[in-house]
Amino acid sequence: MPEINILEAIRQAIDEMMALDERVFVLGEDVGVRGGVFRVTEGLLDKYPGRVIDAPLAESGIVGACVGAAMNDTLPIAEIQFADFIAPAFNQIVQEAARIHYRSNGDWTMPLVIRAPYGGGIHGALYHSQSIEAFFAHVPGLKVVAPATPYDAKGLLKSAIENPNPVLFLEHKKTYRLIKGVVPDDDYRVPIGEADVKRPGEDLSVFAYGLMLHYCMEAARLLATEGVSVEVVDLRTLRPLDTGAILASVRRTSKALVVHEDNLTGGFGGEIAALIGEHAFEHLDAPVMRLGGPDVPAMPFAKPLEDAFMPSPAKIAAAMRRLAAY
Amino acid sequence: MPEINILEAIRQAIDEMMALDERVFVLGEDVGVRGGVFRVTEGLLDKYPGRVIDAPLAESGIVGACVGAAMNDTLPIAEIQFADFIAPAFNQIVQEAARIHYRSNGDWTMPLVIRAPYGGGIHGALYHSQSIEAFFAHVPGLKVVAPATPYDAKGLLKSAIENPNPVLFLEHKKTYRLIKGVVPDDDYRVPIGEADVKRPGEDLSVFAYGLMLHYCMEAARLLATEGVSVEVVDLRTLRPLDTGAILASVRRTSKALVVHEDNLTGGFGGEIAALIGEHAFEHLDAPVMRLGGPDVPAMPFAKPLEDAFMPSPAKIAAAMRRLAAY
Amino acid sequence: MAVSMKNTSQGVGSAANTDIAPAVMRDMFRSMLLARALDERMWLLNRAGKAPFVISCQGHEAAQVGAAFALDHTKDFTLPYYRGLGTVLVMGMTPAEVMLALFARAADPSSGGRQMPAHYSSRRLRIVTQSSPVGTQIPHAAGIALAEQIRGGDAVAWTSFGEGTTSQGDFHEGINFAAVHQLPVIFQCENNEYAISVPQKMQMAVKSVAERGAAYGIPGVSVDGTDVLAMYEATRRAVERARAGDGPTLIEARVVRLTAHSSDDNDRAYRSQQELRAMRQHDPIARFATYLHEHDLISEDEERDMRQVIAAEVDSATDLAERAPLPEPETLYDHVYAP
Amino acid sequence: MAVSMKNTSQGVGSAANTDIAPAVMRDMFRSMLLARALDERMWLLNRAGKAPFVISCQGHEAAQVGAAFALDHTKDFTLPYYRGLGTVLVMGMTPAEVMLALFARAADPSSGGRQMPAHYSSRRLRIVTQSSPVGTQIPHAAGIALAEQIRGGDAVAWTSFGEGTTSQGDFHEGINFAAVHQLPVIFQCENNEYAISVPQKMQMAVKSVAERGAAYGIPGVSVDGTDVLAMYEATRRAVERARAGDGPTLIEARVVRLTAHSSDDNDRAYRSQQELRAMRQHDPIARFATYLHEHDLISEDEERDMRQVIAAEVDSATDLAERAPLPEPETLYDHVYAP
Ligand SMILES: Cc1ncc(C[n+]2csc(CCOP(=O)(O)OP(=O)(O)O)c2C)c(N)n1
Ligand SMILES: Cc1ncc(C[n+]2csc(CCOP(=O)(O)OP(=O)(O)O)c2C)c(N)n1
Ligand SMILES: [Mg+2]
Ligand SMILES: [Mg+2]
Repeated sequence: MPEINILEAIRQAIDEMMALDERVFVLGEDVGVRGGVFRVTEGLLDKYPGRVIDAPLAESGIVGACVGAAMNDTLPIAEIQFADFIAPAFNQIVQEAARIHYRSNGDWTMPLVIRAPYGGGIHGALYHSQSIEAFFAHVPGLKVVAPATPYDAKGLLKSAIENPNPVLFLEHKKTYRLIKGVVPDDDYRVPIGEADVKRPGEDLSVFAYGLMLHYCMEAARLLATEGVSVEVVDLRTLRPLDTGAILASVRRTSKALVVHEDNLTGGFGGEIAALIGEHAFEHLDAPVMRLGGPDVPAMPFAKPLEDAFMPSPAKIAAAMRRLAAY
Repeated sequence: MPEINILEAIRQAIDEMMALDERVFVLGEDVGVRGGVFRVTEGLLDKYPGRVIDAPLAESGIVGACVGAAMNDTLPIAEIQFADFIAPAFNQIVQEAARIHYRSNGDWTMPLVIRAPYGGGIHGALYHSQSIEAFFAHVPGLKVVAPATPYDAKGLLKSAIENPNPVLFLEHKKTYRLIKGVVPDDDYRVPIGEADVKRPGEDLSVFAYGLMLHYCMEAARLLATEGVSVEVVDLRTLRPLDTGAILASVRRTSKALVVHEDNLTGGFGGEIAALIGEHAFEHLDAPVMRLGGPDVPAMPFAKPLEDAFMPSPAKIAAAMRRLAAY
Repeated sequence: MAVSMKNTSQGVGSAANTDIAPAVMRDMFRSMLLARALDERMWLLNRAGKAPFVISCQGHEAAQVGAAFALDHTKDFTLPYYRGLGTVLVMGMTPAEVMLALFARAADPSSGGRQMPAHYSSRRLRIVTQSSPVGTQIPHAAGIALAEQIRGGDAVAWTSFGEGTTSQGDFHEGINFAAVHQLPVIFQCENNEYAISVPQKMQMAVKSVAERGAAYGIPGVSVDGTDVLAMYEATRRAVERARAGDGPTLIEARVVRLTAHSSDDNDRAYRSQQELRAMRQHDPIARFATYLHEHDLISEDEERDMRQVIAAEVDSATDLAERAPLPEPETLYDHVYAP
Repeated sequence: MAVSMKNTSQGVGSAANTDIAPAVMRDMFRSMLLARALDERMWLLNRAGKAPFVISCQGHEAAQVGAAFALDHTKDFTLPYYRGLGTVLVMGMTPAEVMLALFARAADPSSGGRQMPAHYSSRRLRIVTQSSPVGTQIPHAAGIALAEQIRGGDAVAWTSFGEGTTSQGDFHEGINFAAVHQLPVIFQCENNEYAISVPQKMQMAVKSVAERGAAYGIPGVSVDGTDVLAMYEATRRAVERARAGDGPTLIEARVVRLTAHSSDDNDRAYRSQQELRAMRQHDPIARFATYLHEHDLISEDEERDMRQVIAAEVDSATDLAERAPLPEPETLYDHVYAP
């Protein structure tokens, strides 16, 4: 089994699902001839003519059309070119897609996937670097997935396409080509809603997803050389959150650190920290710590500013040390 | 000094600021002849012709036009008819208004107020009952205010209009006519960013805002008869959050409960609980508890379902008792 | 491309040159009467304190019934907005189902009492669930039609909205999408000249919403929406175009809003007595009644019988719905996610 | 109301019947040359690994310069999009300022190195800060004009965007708002027939964006955007209308995108060699040079001198900017809120 990167894993998932089920189609800006600005859909238009559709430059229209299509027996995959540009579609996602099953008392379903490349560290400046999960992981009726490895990305995307609910599928841009891994040939799935212990440990638990998962792994390897055993839990799905796995880990290690790239205040880390604080209170030997992006509007373009914004393995290792020493 | 309700307090604040500064104007659906669907702007068109403007039915356009106007030496107040309908303006608020000062490196300012009537318990069903603060309190560059009393509403709105930053001003619909209070005649301000202890207590601290503040007060009065002394802190501003006041209260009482009407998971209560858990860890005698709306898409129309959704004084009192007994 | 249909003077007679069978015309009339009777009953129930919220189709009946009669009830999709009572009755929703929603009963097929009344939905009838933020259904209609095109079917997606709603970005994005892909959609704008209190001239700088069709390269047709036969004809042509693969049509139905915006509104604050009186001259039901009688298509007795049957239907729908149980509190947690 | 201006054959000469002074024409030419020279230098710096991102005005210079010459540089506002290098140079931004943004330097007046290059801003010059999500500036332009109306001033708000951006809801909402209130705004759509790889026919079902003016009850004018004099004339008329209180104008400038979408794009994946070759025949700079020479408005020597001065200007701007310091890391936290 050869190694592939995340971008290829995602392309394979779409390709195989389009081959498997004629109802699957892709709608987004530049997804056709151009194969998407990141080349995720490259080659798919030739294989599936009429089912890879270049949309007008209008995100609300893209998601809105997919919401409609999902109600007429198709399985749409909407591509948002950069997660930052999902904002015009907020109404269609939050007020429509997420509420259609509930508001119709279970009559209609909404088998919709919205793919959105997010995250920074790629010199994308304020509007091509954002993390958007906090806005959507708050929304009942939506599922929010954020894989960190090719295996998970492929297996989770297939699950998302088959799922009868709207799934926001977050792909960290910096991991697209950076992160490689072995992916089996068989038609497997990774279930939505299950966290995964990517590195078992004894002294403290770290919770992360996407690019930060890898930075946490790196920091954990460093800490191991210093005699601290860090458990790294890949959340993989943010909604529904695998609270069982989170609490089980903290109850064992008694210390917890939550890491995300998104702005700290009001970020999704607050939810995780609050859950731990409430439901593992008696097990905690230290305050639940959070490490997030700073509370500035977004990541600037200039390298020194971008570096100052991004959580790094070094900053994470420092937080781990502080927590271990508590 | 006669008692007025919150709706009147808000109208007075707008009226007095329009009289004080010619640059203040109001833009929104039905704000003119109709005086707004809640009658907040009633009578203002006659007093300030040309400065109370009925907008086309387009929230992104309303906020977008106000963003532009704020850059040309006026002080716009955008009215969103119901907070639920702010979703189409999400892009203009989050990506534009909140980031204009930062992205221009401090060159441009954004003295914009967006008023939005929010909250439930008024038989408004899924789309006329929502709480929206979590989406916006997460956004650096925005200020988010949510007063609970006529005094605070008037004083905070005046501060918001004068503030050079975009302020989302959340008005709980159920408090509009329900909550009355004395408001002085003088031209006072309530500063943005300061919480207020509405009821001092010893045994536990409760943090709330808007309608829930009043429900917490009611529950606290009940608990007092049971011998439990509850401190009720009115957050008033959600961003920037008055962390000093929150931590000071918890450090004294050693127990904390956060209450909001918005859906629990990913709600702003998570941020407050996480902050307390991290920065008052050594003082805590019990887990920080949260009481929020259930994790269903929104509040249904049918009375039994609406009642099942809404946090009530009884539910809050029960949570207080659990916390006190911990 | 805006085509204004001849508006017959005083809103009487019909502009349509049509070969609709008399029995069909009587069916249309019946649907209009039923919509009106239900609507009026809802107001009575509201005034009696039994229904907290009513929003009306009164004045829009001809536009809705005429259009819906031109659709294929076995396969077409409708995405009606909150005034679409006439639409959903023709598409197969029953008076009892409508009343169950009014009273927010558990058996309400639209939402199980979760949504406000007039947020119609029935998967079985392909009436697509609606929200309150206006205009979101317009891209949905385009998407349903896109799926139809992908799947090789020939169903049409029909959607309605008010003229105020044409100011929303979703109107623009939805129609543009449908136009680019020549999708089988009919966009019906029911122009009653007000968005709550905001008059058309504060909403747009054009005289007719039909003028907007040209911006998308699709036909924009302005029809007297109080003329049920003209509405039927215009919609029939749009359906033909759509099924033939010639793309969407924007139909402006010029109607009157005979009530306040909703039971929470008082339109005397912004409409003069004179204006209200003039508007009432355009009641689509009175107009069609006159037409039917003048052309001997219905007798006085037949009309009276029809109205009696309808009144009984409305009575029994109301009774049934009032007696039906409210949802159980625990059901609050149902259907957040599909299994 | 769409008015198509006569497109002179082969894109030479000028369609404008104008009385522009020769010195002003030479100034226009100079601005176009400067924009092109800066733009080309940016690509060189990008290919040399010194500038991570470039997005071009090449092919749009005549549209931008012609329009900006019709504005009042002491009071009008511009809200140019990322291709608006020609616009901002005419409005007063210096080459050094442009280069400071390219290198993300602390002294970049647009954003202090926070935004990608080509997100122009200068409060002093009333060049309004732009974001990357396309189309958001269109309602801003309407709002600036609304404030102007409220304050009783007579400044005009001018904004630009691509034809792809006309698909966004904000295009619709912004223009509609300006039309309803007859605001002094000029909406310039620079139609280069592509949105990254998506051709115009997948973006809209109309041939010309100018056709959309009618949907808002405002003039829609289609101009050969490679003809700087025609652009000047069309904009001058729109400015007159705006200042006279007659409301907004939508101007479609038909231009060519002579480069890939940006330095991250490879347009040979979706444009044929033949198409690229044909497009290069419409270079607005070659066209205006020919015109000036044919009408004896500039000599070969004058042009050569002009180009030399510009080259030196670009050199020194590049030097200055390259040597300027990057922002300090701590400044990340500055200006989240205004004091
Ligand atoms: C996005 C959004 N904004 C505001 C509202 C509040 N609202 C409900 S109906 C209405 C007026 C709609 O007018 P129009 O589209 O003309 O339809 P009509 O009611 O006249 O038939 C408004 C402003 C809403 N429902 N959705
Ligand atoms: C809301 C939004 N969606 C997507 C993008 C990504 N994007 C940047 S430029 C562009 C194409 C713009 O095309 P057009 O408006 O025609 O302008 P042009 O670049 O051709 O001048 C796209 C899709 C964006 N910047 N903003
Ligand atoms: Mg209307
Ligand atoms: Mg373009």
